[in-house]
Amino acid sequence: MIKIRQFIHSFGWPRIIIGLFLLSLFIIAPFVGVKISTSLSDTLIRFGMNGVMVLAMVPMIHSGCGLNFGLPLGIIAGLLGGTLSIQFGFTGGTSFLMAIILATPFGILFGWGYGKLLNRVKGGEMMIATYVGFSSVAFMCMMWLLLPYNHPTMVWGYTGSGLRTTISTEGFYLHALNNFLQFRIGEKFLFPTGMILFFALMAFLVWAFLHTKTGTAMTAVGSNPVFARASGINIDRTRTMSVIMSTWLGAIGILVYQQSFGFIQLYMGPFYMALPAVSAILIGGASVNKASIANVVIGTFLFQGILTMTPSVMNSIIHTDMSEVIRIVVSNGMILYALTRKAEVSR
Amino acid sequence: MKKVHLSRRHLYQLIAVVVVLLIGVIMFVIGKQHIFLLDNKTLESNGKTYPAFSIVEVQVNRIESLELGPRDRDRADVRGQKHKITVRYTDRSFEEHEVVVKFKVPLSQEMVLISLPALVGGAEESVWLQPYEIPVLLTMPVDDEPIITDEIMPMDI
Amino acid sequence: MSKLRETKGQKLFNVIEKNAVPILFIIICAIGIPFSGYSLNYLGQEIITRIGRNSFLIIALLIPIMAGMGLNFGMTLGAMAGQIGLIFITDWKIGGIPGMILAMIISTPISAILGWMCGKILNMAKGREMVTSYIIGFFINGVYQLIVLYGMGPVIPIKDPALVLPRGYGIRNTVNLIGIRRSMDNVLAIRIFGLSIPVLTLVVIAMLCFFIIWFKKTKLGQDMRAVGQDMEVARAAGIKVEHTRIVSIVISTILAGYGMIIYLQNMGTLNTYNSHMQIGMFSIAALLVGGATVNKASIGNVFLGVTLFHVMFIVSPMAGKNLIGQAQLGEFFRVFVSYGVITLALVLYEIRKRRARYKTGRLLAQDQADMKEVDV
Amino acid sequence: MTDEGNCMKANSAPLLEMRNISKDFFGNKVLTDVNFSLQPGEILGLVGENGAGKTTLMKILFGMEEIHETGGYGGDVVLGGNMVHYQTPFDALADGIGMVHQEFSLLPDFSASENILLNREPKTATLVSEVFGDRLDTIDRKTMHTKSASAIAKLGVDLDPEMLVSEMPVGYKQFTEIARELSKAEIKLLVLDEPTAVLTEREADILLSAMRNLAKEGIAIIFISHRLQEIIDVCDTVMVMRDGMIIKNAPSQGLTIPEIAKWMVGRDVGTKVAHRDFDFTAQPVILSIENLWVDMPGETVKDVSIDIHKGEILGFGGLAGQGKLGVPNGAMGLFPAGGSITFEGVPIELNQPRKFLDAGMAFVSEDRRGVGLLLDEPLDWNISFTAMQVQDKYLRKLLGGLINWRNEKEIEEVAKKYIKSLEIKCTSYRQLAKELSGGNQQKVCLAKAFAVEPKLLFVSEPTRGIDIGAKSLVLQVLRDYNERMGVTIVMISSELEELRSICDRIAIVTDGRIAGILPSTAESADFGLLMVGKNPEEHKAGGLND
Repeated sequence: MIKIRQFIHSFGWPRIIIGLFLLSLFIIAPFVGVKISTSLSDTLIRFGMNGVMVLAMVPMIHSGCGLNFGLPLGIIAGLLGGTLSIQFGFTGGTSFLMAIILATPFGILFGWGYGKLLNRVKGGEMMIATYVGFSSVAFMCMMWLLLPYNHPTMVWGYTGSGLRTTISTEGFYLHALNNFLQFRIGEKFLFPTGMILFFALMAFLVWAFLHTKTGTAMTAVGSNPVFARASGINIDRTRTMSVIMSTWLGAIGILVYQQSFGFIQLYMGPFYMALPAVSAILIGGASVNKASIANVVIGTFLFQGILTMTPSVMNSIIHTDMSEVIRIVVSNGMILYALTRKAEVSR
Repeated sequence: MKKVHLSRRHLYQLIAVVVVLLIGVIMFVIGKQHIFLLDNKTLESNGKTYPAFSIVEVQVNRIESLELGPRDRDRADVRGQKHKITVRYTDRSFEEHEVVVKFKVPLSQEMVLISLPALVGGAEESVWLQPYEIPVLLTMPVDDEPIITDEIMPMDI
Repeated sequence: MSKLRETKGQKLFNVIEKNAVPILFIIICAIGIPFSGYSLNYLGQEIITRIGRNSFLIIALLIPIMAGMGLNFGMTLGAMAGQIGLIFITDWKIGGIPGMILAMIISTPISAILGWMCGKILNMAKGREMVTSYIIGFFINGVYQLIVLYGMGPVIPIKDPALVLPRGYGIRNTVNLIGIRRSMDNVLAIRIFGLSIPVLTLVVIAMLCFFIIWFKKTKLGQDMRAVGQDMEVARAAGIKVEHTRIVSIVISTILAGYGMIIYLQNMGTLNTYNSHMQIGMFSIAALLVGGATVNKASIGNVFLGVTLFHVMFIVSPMAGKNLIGQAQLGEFFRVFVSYGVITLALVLYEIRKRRARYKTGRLLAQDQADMKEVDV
Repeated sequence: MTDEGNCMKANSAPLLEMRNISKDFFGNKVLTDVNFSLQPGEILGLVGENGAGKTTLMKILFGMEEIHETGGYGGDVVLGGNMVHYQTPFDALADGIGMVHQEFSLLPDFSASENILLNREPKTATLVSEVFGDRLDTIDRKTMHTKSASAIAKLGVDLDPEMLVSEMPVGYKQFTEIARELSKAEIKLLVLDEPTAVLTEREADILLSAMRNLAKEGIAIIFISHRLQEIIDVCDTVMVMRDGMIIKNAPSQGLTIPEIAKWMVGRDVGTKVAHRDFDFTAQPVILSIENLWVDMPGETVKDVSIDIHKGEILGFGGLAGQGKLGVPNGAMGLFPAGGSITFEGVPIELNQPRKFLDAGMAFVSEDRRGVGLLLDEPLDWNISFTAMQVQDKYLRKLLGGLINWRNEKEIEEVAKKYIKSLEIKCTSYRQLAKELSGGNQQKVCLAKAFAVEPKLLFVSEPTRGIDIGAKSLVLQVLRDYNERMGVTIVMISSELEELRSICDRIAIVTDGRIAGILPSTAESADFGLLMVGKNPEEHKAGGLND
C-alpha cells in the first residue's frame, strides 16, 4: 500500500489520470468501431513527428533554464534551413540532409543570442522565453515577405516574391524518413522505421552528451547553480550551450515534422508550437528542473496517443469532435500542475 | 456586541445582493428589445373591416417617423414595455388627424404586428396588436462554419 | 557609503533607460505618422475612440501590479466572463445600456469565481506569477470553449438561431452585438472641433480612475501595496498575505469583465473564440508602452500607453504600404512590435532587478577607491 | 538615577519573571534553568556569544512557532503576576511586549508613518465597507501622522513621519522600527536585539538617551548588544549568558568591559586546550590576502588583509554578522569581492571560482544545502563532481580526447573510498545527498574537497548543526588531513573553543575588519574583547592604571 502511495506521489495524479484516460480510450476503441492497429500506427507516426521537438526541452531543463517556451525560435531556424534547401534546388532525400545542414548555423546563432539573453534574466526565463518565441515569429513574418526567395514552388504566384503561407514538401523531403525501411504489419499497421530510428539517434546523442564531462556540468548547473559555481563551472556558458542545443534540436524537430506532415507552415505557423512540446515532456514525468530521455519517450507517446485517439473515439461515441478542447485542457492543465509544484529542488 | 455587528454586515450584504438582482431584473425589463411590425393593410376582424390608409405617417416613441403607403409594412426596433405610438393620417375630407395610443407589450413577445387601420379604427387591442413569429423555413442543412480558435492577428483592437 | 555617485552621462543613460519603451514608441510614431498620410483629425478621432474603448481594460491591470503580482495575463478570464454575459443578453434580446448593465451583472459572479481560482493557483506559484497566469488563461480558454462551443445549446439554453451554429449547438464565430452597439458611446456624445467624443464612456473611465485612487487609500489598498513590496514583512505585521493577493486578482478579473463589455459595445461584434485571448496581450502591451513596468504602473501610464500604442497600430499598415508597397508588412510589423515591447519590458525589468542587487558591491568598491585616494 | 530606580523596583511587583526556563532541541540542551525578573522601567542588558541562548530565550518569551514545533519549553513565564504561554508572537504583542529585530522588517516604499502603523492604521468606515468588510475603510492619514509623530517624539529623535524608508540613513530605519513598537498603546516591555550594531556613534547616543527616556516612563527594556560600553552606560542590570545558562546577573554599576568579556567567552582564565607547537613564521607565506572587501549579505567584509603560512591551521572567529564568513566566500568568488589575493606568489583573479580552484585551493561552504551539495543527486556525483570538472579526473577519453566520457567505475571507487575513510553512513554510494543526516552531509562536503587534493583548504563552520560525536570526528579528520598531507587549513567558526582546540592562531573579524590575531593559547577574555571591538592591550593597560 505504502509503495503504491509513494508511486502515486512521485508520479503525480495528473499523469496517472492521463495514462488511465488513454488506456480507457484504447479499451473502448474496438467497441465503437475504431481500429486499434490504425490508431497505434497513427500514434507512432505522430510520436516520430513530434519526438525531436519534445527532446528539445531536455537540455534547457537540465541546465535550469526551465521549460523552453521559446521553441518557436528553434523552429524558425529549421524553417530557414528547409526553405533554403528548396531554394537552392535540392530535391529528395538530399534536400532533407541539406535542410539540416543549412538549419544548423541558424540554430547555433539564434541559440547563442537567446542563451545570452536568458542569462541576463535569470529567474524570469519562462515568461521571457515565451515572448522571445512570439516576437521572433512575428519578426520572421516580415522577413518571409522580404527575403529574396524566388523558387517558384515557394513564392506567391502573382507577385513572384514573398513566401507562401504553406509550402508543400512534395518532391523535396516529403517522407524522407518515413519511407526509410518502413514496414507494414497486417493491413493497417505501418511502422515508420526511419523516423523512429532518427528520433532514437537524436535521443542517443542527447543521452550521450549528458554522460560527458560537460553534460554532467550541465546537470549540476540545473540541479544547484550555486554548487556548480563553487565547483568552478562557468554557469552562463553552460546555460548558453544548453540553449543552443535546445534551439538546434527544435530546428531539427520541425524538419522531421514537416517531412512527415507534408507542408512547411510559415508565418504564424510556429506560434503555438511550444505548448504541445512543453506539456508532452511534463506528462512524461519531467518537472520544471528535471527531465530525462524516458520522460520524453513516455510523454510524447501519451500525449500524441491522446491526440490521435480522442477525435476518433469521441466522435464515434458522442458524434462530436471535442478533441481540441480536450487537448487544450489536458496540455495546459499539465503545465499548470508543473508550475505550481513547490520547487522540487529542496534548496 | 460583536454578534450584532456581524449580523448587521450580513444584512447589508444581503441588501446589496438583492439590490443588484433587482437591478438585473429591471434591466431585463427595460432593456428587452421588441420589434414592431407596422402594417398598413386592410384588416377584417370579427366581421368588421378596417381599410388601409392611402398614406399614413407613424411614429413609435421618439424614433423618426415612418411613412407607409397601402399594403406597406415597416419595422421599428424598440426597448422596454411601455410604448407610445402616434399615427398621423389625412382622411377623405382632407382633415389631418393624429391618434396617440399608449400601450404595453408583453415581455415575452419579441415581435409584434401592429395593424394601423385597426388601431385608428378603434378596435380592441387584441385585434391590432398581435404576436408575430417568423415562419420557420424548411432549409437544407447548412455546413457548419469552421470554428477558428487560434487567430493571432486581429485586424483591429 | 550612502549614495552611489554617478557621472552625468550615467545619469542621462539611466533616465533614458528608465523610459526606454515610451521613447522608442514616440520615435516609431513620429516616423510612422507622416508616412501613413493620415490627417491629424483622423488620428485624433481614432485615439479618442480607442481611449474610450480600451482604457477600462488596461486600468484593470493596475491592481495586481500594486499587489506585486506582476502583469495579470489572467485578465483573459474576466474577458471571457464578460463575453458570456454578452452572449446571454444577446440571446435574451436585452439591448442598450440596460443590456450592458445586465451583462455586467451576469459577468460579475463568473469573474469572481474565476479570479478566485486564479488567485489560489498563483499563490501556489509565487515567484512565477506571470507565466502561470498566462497558462491559466489558456487553460480556462479550454473550459470556455467547452461551455460555449459544446455546452451552449444542449445544456445552457440559447434559442436565437443567429447565435447558434447551424449544427444546433455552440455559438458562432462572430456574434453581432447590434443591440448594445455603441449604446454607451452614443449617450451624451458631443462634437468638438469635428471630433465626436463619447462623453459617457469617458465619464465611466474617469470614475474608474477615481475608484483606483480611492482604493489606494483604503486599508485593503494599503495592504496590497505592503504585500507587493515584501510579503514576509507584511505577514509579520499580521496582514493576510494570501487572501490579499487573491482579492487583488478577483478585483482585476471583475474589472476586466466590465472592460471587455465596454470594449465590445464599441466594436459591435464579438469574436467568440478569439477576442478574449487577444485582448489580454494587447492591453498589457499598451500599458507597458506607457512606461509601466512589472512592479510599477500608474493611471498616467495607461493613457500615454493607449495613445502611443494605438497610433502605432493605426499608422503601421498604411506606413508599410506607402514605404514598401505592402500593407501586410505593416500589419506584421505591428504584431511584432506588440510582442516585442512586452519582451523588451520584461527583459529590462529583470536586468534592473539584478543591477539593484549588485549595488552594495559597487558601493563597497567605491568606498575603497575613496580610501586609496585619501592614502595617495 | 540608579538609586531612584532601585527604590521604585523594590516597591513594585516584577513586570516579567522567567522561572526555571529550559529548552532542548531534540536532546540538545540550549537553555538550562534560566531565572530572572524584570521591573517596570528597568533596562536589562543581555550579553553572550552567539549560541549562548539569548535568541532562544527571546523566542520562548514571544511564543515563536519554532519553539512549539520543537516540543515547547520547560518552566514558567510570568507577566505582571499572571502565567502566560503565548502561542504566536501576535499574542505576545497584544500583551504589550514589543521586539525590534536585528534585520529590518520595513517596507522601503512606505513612509516612516506607514511603516510604524503597518496593519494598525487608523481607519474611517464608509458605506462600502459595510458591504464588503472593514478592509475597505479608508485610511485616516491625518491621525496616522499624529500617532506616528507622537511615537517618534517618545524616542526624542528628529524624524519626519512622511519620509520614505528607502531614502533614510540606516539609523533612521532603526528608529522607525523602534517607533513602531512604541506606537502600541499597551507597550510595557521592549526587546531590542542589537539595535546599535548598524548605527553610527552619534545615532547610537541618541538611541541610548531615548532608551533612558522610555525607561523613565515605566517601559522595561531588554537590551541585547555586543557593544559592552553601551551596556554598561545604559543598563541597570547586566545579565551574561553562556552555554544556555545565566553566568552573571548583576547591577551594571562598577562593571568593567574586561570583566564582562571574560564572563561572555567563559571557561575561567587558564583553561588549557590541546595545543601543538607550530612555528608558522618558519614557513613561507602560501596565501596573502590584501584589502579584501566582500559584498556578502549579512556578512559584509570591509577591509581584510592577512598572510597565511604554509602548513598552519588558521582560525577565523568573531560574532555572527561581523564578516568572518565573507572572507572565504569572497576569496573563492562566490560573492562580489575586491582587493587582491596572492597564492604561492601568483595573483589569483577574484570573482572567478575556477581560478581559485585551479590554483589548488578548495572551500567547504558553511551553507551545506545551498552551496555544498547537489541534494537531488547521488553521493558519488557529489564527491567526484568538483575534481572531475576542475582536474579532469574520473573521465575516459574517447575519440582521441574529443569526448570526455564519465567513468562511472572510477567515480564509484572514489565515492566508496571516502565513504569508508570518513565513515559516511549511507545505504549505498548512489543514495541521494538530501537523504543523509547533517553530519554525514558535512562529511560528503569534506570528501568533495579532499578529492580535489588541495594545497589549501578553507572550511567554513564545519560543525554547524551536527551532533557532538560527529563534531569531534570532523575536527579530527581536519587535523589529520593537515598533519598527514601538509595541507594548510583555514577554518572559520563561530565557536571559539572549537577554533582554539585545533588552530595554531586565530584571527577575530569584527565589523568587516580583522580586529586582531592571537595565538590559540591566548586568554579567552582577550578574544572576547576583540570580538566586541576592543583592543585587549589597551584594556590591560587601563586595568593596570586602576
